[in-house]
This record gives sequence, C-alpha cells and structure tokens, in this order.
Amino acid sequence: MKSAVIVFPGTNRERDIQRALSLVSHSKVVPVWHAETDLPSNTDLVVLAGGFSYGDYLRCGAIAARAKIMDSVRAHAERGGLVLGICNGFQILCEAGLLPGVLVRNAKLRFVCREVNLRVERADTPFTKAYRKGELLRIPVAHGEGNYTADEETIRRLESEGRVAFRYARSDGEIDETDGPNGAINGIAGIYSESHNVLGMMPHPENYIEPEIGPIDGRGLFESLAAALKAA
Amino acid sequence: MNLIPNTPNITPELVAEHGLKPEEYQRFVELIGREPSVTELGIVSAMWNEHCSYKSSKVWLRTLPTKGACVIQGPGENAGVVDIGDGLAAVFKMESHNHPSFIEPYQGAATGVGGILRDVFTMGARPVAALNALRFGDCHHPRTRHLVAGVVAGIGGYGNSFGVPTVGGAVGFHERYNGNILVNAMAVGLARTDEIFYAAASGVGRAIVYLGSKTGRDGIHGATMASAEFGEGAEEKRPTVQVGDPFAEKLLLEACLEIMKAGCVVSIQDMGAAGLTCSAVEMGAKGDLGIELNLDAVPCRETGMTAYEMMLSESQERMLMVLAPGKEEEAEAIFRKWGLDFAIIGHTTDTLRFVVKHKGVVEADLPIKELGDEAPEYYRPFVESEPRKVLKPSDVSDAVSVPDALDKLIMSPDLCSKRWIWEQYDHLIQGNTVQKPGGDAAVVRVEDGPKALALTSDVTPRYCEADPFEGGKQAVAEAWRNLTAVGAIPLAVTDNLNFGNPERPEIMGQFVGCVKGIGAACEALDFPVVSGNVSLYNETNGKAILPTPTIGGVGLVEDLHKSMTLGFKAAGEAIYVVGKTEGWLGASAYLQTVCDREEGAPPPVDLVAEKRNGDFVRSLIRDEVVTAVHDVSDGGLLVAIAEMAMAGELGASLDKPASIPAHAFWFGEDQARYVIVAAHGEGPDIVRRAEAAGVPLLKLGKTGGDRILLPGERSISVEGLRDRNETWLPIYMGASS
Amino acid sequence: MKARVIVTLKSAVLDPQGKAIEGALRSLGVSGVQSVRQGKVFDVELSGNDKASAETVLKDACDKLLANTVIETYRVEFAE
Amino acid sequence: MKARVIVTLKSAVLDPQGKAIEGALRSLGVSGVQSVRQGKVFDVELSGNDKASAETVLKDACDKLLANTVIETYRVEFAE
Ligand SMILES: Nc1ncnc2c1ncn2[C@@H]1O[C@H](COP(=O)(O)OP(=O)(O)O)[C@@H](O)[C@H]1O
Ligand SMILES: [Mg+2]
Repeated sequence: MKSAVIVFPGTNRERDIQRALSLVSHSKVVPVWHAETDLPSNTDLVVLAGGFSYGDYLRCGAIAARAKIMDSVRAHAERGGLVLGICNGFQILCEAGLLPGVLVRNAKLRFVCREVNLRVERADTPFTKAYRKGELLRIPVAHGEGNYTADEETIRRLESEGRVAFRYARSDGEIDETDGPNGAINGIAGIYSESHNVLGMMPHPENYIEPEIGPIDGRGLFESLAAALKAA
Repeated sequence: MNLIPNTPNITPELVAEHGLKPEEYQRFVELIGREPSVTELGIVSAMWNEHCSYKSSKVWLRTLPTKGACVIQGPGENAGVVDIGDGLAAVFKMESHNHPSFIEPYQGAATGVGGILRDVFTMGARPVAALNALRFGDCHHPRTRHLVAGVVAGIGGYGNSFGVPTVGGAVGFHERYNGNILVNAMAVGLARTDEIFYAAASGVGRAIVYLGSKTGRDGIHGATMASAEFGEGAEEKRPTVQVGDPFAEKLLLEACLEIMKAGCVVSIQDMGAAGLTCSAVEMGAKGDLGIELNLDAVPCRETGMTAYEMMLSESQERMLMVLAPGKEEEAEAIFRKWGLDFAIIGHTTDTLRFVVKHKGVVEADLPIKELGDEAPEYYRPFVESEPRKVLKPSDVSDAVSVPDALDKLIMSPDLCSKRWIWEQYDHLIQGNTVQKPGGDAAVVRVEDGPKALALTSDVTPRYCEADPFEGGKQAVAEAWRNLTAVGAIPLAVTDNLNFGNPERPEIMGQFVGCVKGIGAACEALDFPVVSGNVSLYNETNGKAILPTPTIGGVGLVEDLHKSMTLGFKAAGEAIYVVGKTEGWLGASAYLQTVCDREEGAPPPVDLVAEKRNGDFVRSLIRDEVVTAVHDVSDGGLLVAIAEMAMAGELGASLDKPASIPAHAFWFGEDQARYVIVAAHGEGPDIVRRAEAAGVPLLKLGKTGGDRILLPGERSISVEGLRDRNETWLPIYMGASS
Repeated sequence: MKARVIVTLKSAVLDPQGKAIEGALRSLGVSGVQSVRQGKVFDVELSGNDKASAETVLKDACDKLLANTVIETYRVEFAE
Repeated sequence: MKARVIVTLKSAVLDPQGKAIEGALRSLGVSGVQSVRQGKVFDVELSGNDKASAETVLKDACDKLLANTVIETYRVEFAE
C-alpha cells in the first residue's frame, strides 16, 4: 500500500498521519508538496492531513482547495481511488467540491479539543470494515470550524444515500446536536462521496492509535484501509 | 567620522520619552563622546531598557545555581538546553507578554506564544510542547472576563495553528492583577545535542541574513512599554500592538530547521522585543564581533520607513542569521520555497562597532559591547518584607463545616477545573501527549518513547507576598513535586520573575527574597535554572501585582508506561499521606477563600524533607507499588483527595488523627506532602520502606464507593463535587457570551 | 484603483457569530439592535483604471476564491 | 432600519489574511490585483427610524465590541 500525504503551507498534522499510516496500515508514505502537479505513481490512498493550511485565512481550506495538486487528487478520486481528508483535510475536500457542504464555525464559537463518542454509521466501506455498524469510538476532535452544514436537499441526499460516515453521539449512542462538539447538523462528523471512495471527517483517528497515548479506537480506520487495499 | 544627521534635537523630554533616566543618558553620551543621533537614542533605549538589559535584576540572577550534570546550556542564550540522553536535548524557556496582553488580550497573548516558540526553534529544536501561566484580576472586576476570553483564545489561536500541543499551565485570579494581568508562556523543544545553534556570531566578513516576514511599524517602542509602569493614561495611549501570524511562524520553523540541517547556519537569533536592534547587537556582542547593517535591503511592509523605525520595529516572525560562507544560494532557495523573505542586510566586522547605514547615511555607529553584554546594571536598594505572624489553628475560624468549605474551595476561581480553558488548546497534536492537562504535570513522549518529558509551571503568589523567601522556595518545590508526582526525575527549571517597580525598595525586597528562595531550593533539589525572563514594573498607579515568580519545571520520565496519574483507580486500596501534617492555615487557600482573610506566615518549606519525601515517592512509582499519586498544594489534603476522587470517579472513606482540628487537618497547607494510593496488598511494605527512609507516612483511609466519607461530617457525593468543580468556570465565562 | 468586495452569508444560512454578537451587545447594555449578521469585506487595490475590467477581475476572484457560493453571496463596490 | 458597519484593520497593522489571499489570487491566475486587505462587515437591523440615534447606538456598539480600536477602525453606513 502506498499513501500520498499532501502537505500545504500550514498543514501541521502530517507527521501524526504519517505515523498512523506506517504504524497501523504498514503503508509506504510519501509526502507531496502542494506545488507538485502529479501524485507519485501507484498511489493507492491520498490523504489531506489536518492543520491550518494557509493559516485558515479567508475560510478554512479555501486556499489549499485551489492548489495545483488538487487537480490530481480530483482525478484520483474520479478513477475510484481512495481519498481521506481529516479535519482541515475535510474542509479542503468540501471547498474543492469533492464533498458537498461546508464546515462553519463551531456553534459555541470556540476551538475545541476533546475526546468525543463517534458512532460508526456503516461498516462496509474501505474506511470502516474493521468496525461494527453502530459501534461507538472514543476519538478526539481539535478544531474551531467543524460545524458541518449544507442545504436541506444535500442533507437529505447524504442521509438517504448512506453517505454519513460518523456521527457525534452521547455515551448511550444517541445523537444530540446540542451536546456535540460543534453543532453539526444531524451530528455529522464525517461524510462519504457518492461512491464512498472519498471520506472527509473532523475527528482525528490518527491521534488515538497507541495505548501509551490513550484509547486506540482510531486504529480500525487504518486497519480497514490496509485490508481494503490488500484485497483490491 | 561620518556625519550623523540629527533632527529632531535631543531634548531632555525626548530622552525621557525613551525611558532613559538623565544619568543613563549622560553615561551614554560619555561612552560615545558626542551627542547621539535619534536612531542611536532609539537603539540605546531599547538595549538599556529593563526588558533587554536586565539592569535591575542581573546582579541577583547571577546568584542562581545554573549548573548541573544535565545542563548543556544555561541562561544567556535564547533558551536553556538540558541533556535527556540518547543524544537528545530538551530546549526550553518561559517569557512574559504581560502588558501587551492587558492592552490587546488576543494578540498580546498570541504574540507571546509566538515569541517563545521562536526562542526555542532558533536553537535548532522542534517545539514539542507549550505551557502557560496566567494571572488575572478579581473575577468580579469588569474587565476580567474579557481578558480571560481573549488571552485564552490568543494562546490557542497561535499554538493550535502553529501545531504545538499546549499541555499545561496555571491560572489564578486576584484583585492585585486587576490592572496588570500576567501572561507567561513557556515552550519546550527537542534537538539533537550535537545540532544546537547559538546566537553568538563568529567569523569576520560573513553575511548577515534577514529571514521571515516583512518589517512594518509594529509595536515601535513595545519593549519600552513592557518596562514602563502603567499610569491612568495607558489605556488611552493605545500603543501599537503587534499582530501575530502563526502561519508565517510555522513556515519559519520549517524553513529554519531545513537550512540548519543543510549546514547553512553559523549563528541565529530571533527578533523578539526591540527586533533588529536587540538581535543584531546580541549576535555581535556575544561573539565579540562588530556588525554593520545596511537597512536599504530590509524587506519592508510599509513605505517610507526610517532607520529609527526599522531598528525598533517589533514585527513578528522574523529572524537574523549569520550564514556559512558559500551557502547563500542554498539558504535562499529554501526560504523562497516556503514563501518567506530572505535578504542579506549586513555583515560581521572586526571593529566591535555597531554600524547602521540607510540611504547612504550612517545612522548609528556605536560600541557594541557596551550596548549589549556590558549594559548598565544596578544594585538597587531594597528592604525585606516584614515577617508575618504565625497563625495557630485556633486563630482561624472553623465555623463553616468541612464539606461546605470543600465546596467553596473547589468552586473558587483558583481551584475550579480549568477544562474550559485547556479544551481550547490543541493538547493532542503531534500524538505524543501521554498526560494531558488536568494532572500534576503534563507528560509528553519523546520520539518513539519509552522516554517522556514531564512539564509543569507553578507559583503560589500569596505565599510570595507573605514571605518572599519562603514563597520563592515553595514555587520551586512545588514544581519539583509536580514532576515527582508523575514519576519524573526533575531536571531543570526556567523562571519568569514578575514583580512591580524595582525602584521601590519594598518591591526590590520582594524580588531579592524570591530570587534567594528560588536559589536555595534549586540548589537543595539539584534543579538548576537554565533560562528565564524578568518582568518588572507590573504596577498601576503605584499598586503592584503580587510577587509572582513563575517556575517552569522539566523532568524526565524514563519509561512512560510507568508514569503516574492522580485519579483513584480501584476500590479498596489504602490511601496515605506522605510528609508531615501539622495543619498550617496561615496564608492558605482556606483562609483566603473560606474565611476571606489574607494574612499569616506561609507554610515553611523544609528542603531536606522535600527531597527525602519526593525521592521516596518517586521510588514507589518506579517500583510500581502505588496506583495514584498527587502532590498536596492549594487547599490542602482534602482538596487533593477530592481531585483524586473526581478524576477517578471513585469515593473514599477517610479518618483523621484526633490531635489536629478538622479544618487544620483537612485544609492546612504543610509542604513536602503527597497523597499516595497503595496497590492492593502493598501497604505494609510501603509503611516499612517509609520508616526505613525516615519519611513520615500516615494512613488516611481507603478508596471506594461514590462518596467521600469523613469522620463526623455529612458524606460528599463525588459526582456532585465534580459537577460543581467543572461548571464554575464555564458558567462564569458564559455570562459574557 | 480601489474596490471593495463584500461577502455575506446567504440569508437562509444560520450565522452563529451574528447571534453571539447580538447577545453580547444586549448584555453590554447596547439597546436598539435587533439583529446582526456578520460578513467579510475585502479592500482591493487594482492596477489599471477601467471599472468594467476591474469588475470582471473581481467577479472572477470571488467565484474562484473569495466567496464560497454554497453559503455566501458577494457584491463589488467602487469608491466614488 | 438597516445599517452596515465596516471594520477594517488600521493601515499600519499587519494583515496576514490579506497577504495570504493576494498570494492565492496570484497563483490562481487572477491578474491585476495589487493588494488585498480583509475586514469585517456587520449588517445590523435596528429598531426605530432615527438615523442620528442609530448612529450613536452603532458607535457605542463598535467601541464596546464590534471593533478592536487598538488595531481596527470602523465606519457606519446606512442603506439608501
Ligand atoms: N529570571 C531569569 N533566570 C534565569 N535566566 C534568565 C532570567 N531572566 C532572563 N534570563 C536569561 O537571560 C537571557 C536573556 O533573556 P531574554 O531577554 O528574555 O531573551 P530573549 O531576548 O530571547 O527574549 C536568556 O538567556 C534568559 O534565559
Ligand atoms: Mg530570544
């Protein structure tokens, strides 16, 4: 398995994700500078890491979404290649039109770094096979603008097409929008593209993969990717 | 000699506006043998100002112990450096941004964080953790909420974007900070011991390079402002504050580490307070070299900037570097790749002069050593604080029941949970945070482990006010204790000495007392000072802050799997207190919060007992015979136990000796103590080991249930406590938004 | 020449910042403010002096970058 | 009545956002933009219809909350 981690000026969780990809997915990881035009040959997975690309200036992810390399990322996705955007990466995917909707400021208007309960909405995608449907994961969030929103029609489509990947949940598994970390509509923490090969999510599974640090509920995502790519 | 232009004329008013005393100006004129140019006046005002020259504090700072087996670099550089084994070093320092944060809390705090991060990566270290120590005014003061919100958002805004986890800190409130809040920021980085970079320039004729963002008219006279006492007019004056750009700083970090790796750097210095002036003079003075700058080449953001403005600008995210010969192109290419400015603006000389040229005119030509490391120093007169009366338990009312007093304490601004604050800091980024905020010390894994760094920042200002010497000792002892409580070997400290106007003998007395106390404790605990910062003139209208010498402690955890946490783990385990409990209520949190009295002598710090008790606790952690450890500080034993219960969501049943009154036993603040929980069946062995080591040990009870049970008192629900402890701050802050 | 681009949220989109400001103003004792919506303004310095072509450039800038047309609308203004 | 408050950074204050946007526009091939400075706009709905008193209210709102007068300046405009 070969992963390309795109690095924009201001990206700052690229080392975290590289560690998870190599440690858990046993992937070869190639950092790709935003000014490049092509992805490394035989890239299986493209990752847009967390951080503050371009300082989050203007709008989160807006400037990065228009970088040269994004054309190659779009082409990779159109070919059915896997793309994972975490946090700022999710924001970039939305701004780039690879995923619908937008992430706006947290309802409480503050940055929030904390562990949340994440409900796995489906366990049959390349990103989630190692989980069970409905499983609750302990995963941290760390963002100021993770409040997912889109027009009604888009939300209806996402819901009816099974494209919600994860939701913020209470410890009993129920969704409570007022109780979530950011006020996202329907508790949406992550969504898929139409063919489920692009995933954008706000929480950071890459930070919860080692028992020394905390829960290891993030591992499943990287295990799923490794298994999916092995099978392919 | 070249012609130096001189408009406007140097008047006594102009000298005073530059914060120079007439005698200082006189000294300067004698030194250069003529009247200075305005640019020169600006330069000397920046260099001889308290903030850069340490003129009031230097003689005392020299008394601090700065050597130790682990010390690679003590004070005198951008940051201290200690050896942590395996070819790695921890690089750290703390710095204040008090006045700017009072004026513009968000940007003031943000640029404070930016400045200290720069100090650390200037030395070749990648920042791995940030901490802060904050002091705000009384929580009922109308400005306090606004300041808390702004400072916290600013610290988070900068650190989160830069990509360093903010893992710890301290927050306190007191009316004495109403007009002068404290924002002390600490940064810790990791470097290879053989790849550390220093400020001292070397080699004649080498290129001096300007790196980073462009220069604007930011914070001109910021350094002078930071050292001037506030008057009524300060808020109206609205001096220019700097705006931070964490995005540029992140790029600067990556670019600097890259050119260092490429072997381009001879010496490097960040541009902090008084920017180009301080950094250039320090580079030259420390390296015994002259410096010549040509300001025509300085990248400017604004048009028409004068030499004076360029020399004093405090624009952020800039560096100065002496380049290795022949590396110009390579270095420039790296900076361009990161989209940063790169300009050769001068060279080193063998003249020991600091020469500044602009548009073909010599704007300054000054002796560099006298400006820099030979700046004036004062032995200011001081009077020691009056010793306060020692209070007996019977001098302190016990009218409030123990559970009610506990409630008041854990819901007080100082002791409530600070989660509302640290959840706004990304404390997990980089994936190495073994212990996040909320414990005794943060624990951050070093590379792949098993080593980790333990980090804390501490001071108890009310003790320092009551007795500067004991307070100074206590601040160090508490930092040492916090590191010990997580199982770390304390290595070294950085300090941030925040005081009022040193020209007042009683304030100078507080300073001297605290420094002596810090020195004594660092000596006794083998805990040298490797870096620090002094912030004086924290006064408004003649009213000084509480003396606040913040101590930032760094320790080494040999094996992070054994690092200890404070929450109760399992029911039925025995709880002990290590160290002697006498019930000292003078200057305690109980006296302040429950009795509304701030008086009495603070608890004495017995450094021999500190060392013995701490070493004992650390050995128990190492041998894995305890399941929870917490040091005893503000609020005494019962607050410590309540914190352990809340963290573990588990109750305890406790007992107390009859000889000490309940309020004194549960809330007294005797020093050198820890609460420990013995692993199942290990109690008797721990008791034997304590006897053998001469360590006082008292059994308090055992863990279990969902309530805290005290002899003769109503029982206390842990969940209820937790709720009250957690919600005080959000409710307080919520009232504003 | 100088121009100003104003980007505001579409009226159907919720504006939590605006809401928070309304509340804060109320608690600061500023009365008479019924609602607040926050947007962005860009003051742009352009080369050339032709209004029409400047307008084209700025529309292009907005569509490509300055506004997220999923939730925002924009307007270009010229200083008199 | 409706009013618009425009808050911009004082001209000497660094605008990192503006700088980043300029760079992005350039690399997107939008030409002719020399500089960009970003500010905020507040669209305010006020009770009453008196312009003078509305202006007083808004100035008060700016000084107390909307603008950080240490680094920003503001302007109040009324819709025609
Ligand atoms: N209270 C102190 N204790 C020990 N060292 C100090 C103290 N204050 C300052 N120093 C040291 O003096 C030097 C200059 O400090 P400072 O002017 O704050 O550095 P910078 O210019 O990097 O901000 C640093 O090496 C610092 O570590
Ligand atoms: Mg420095």
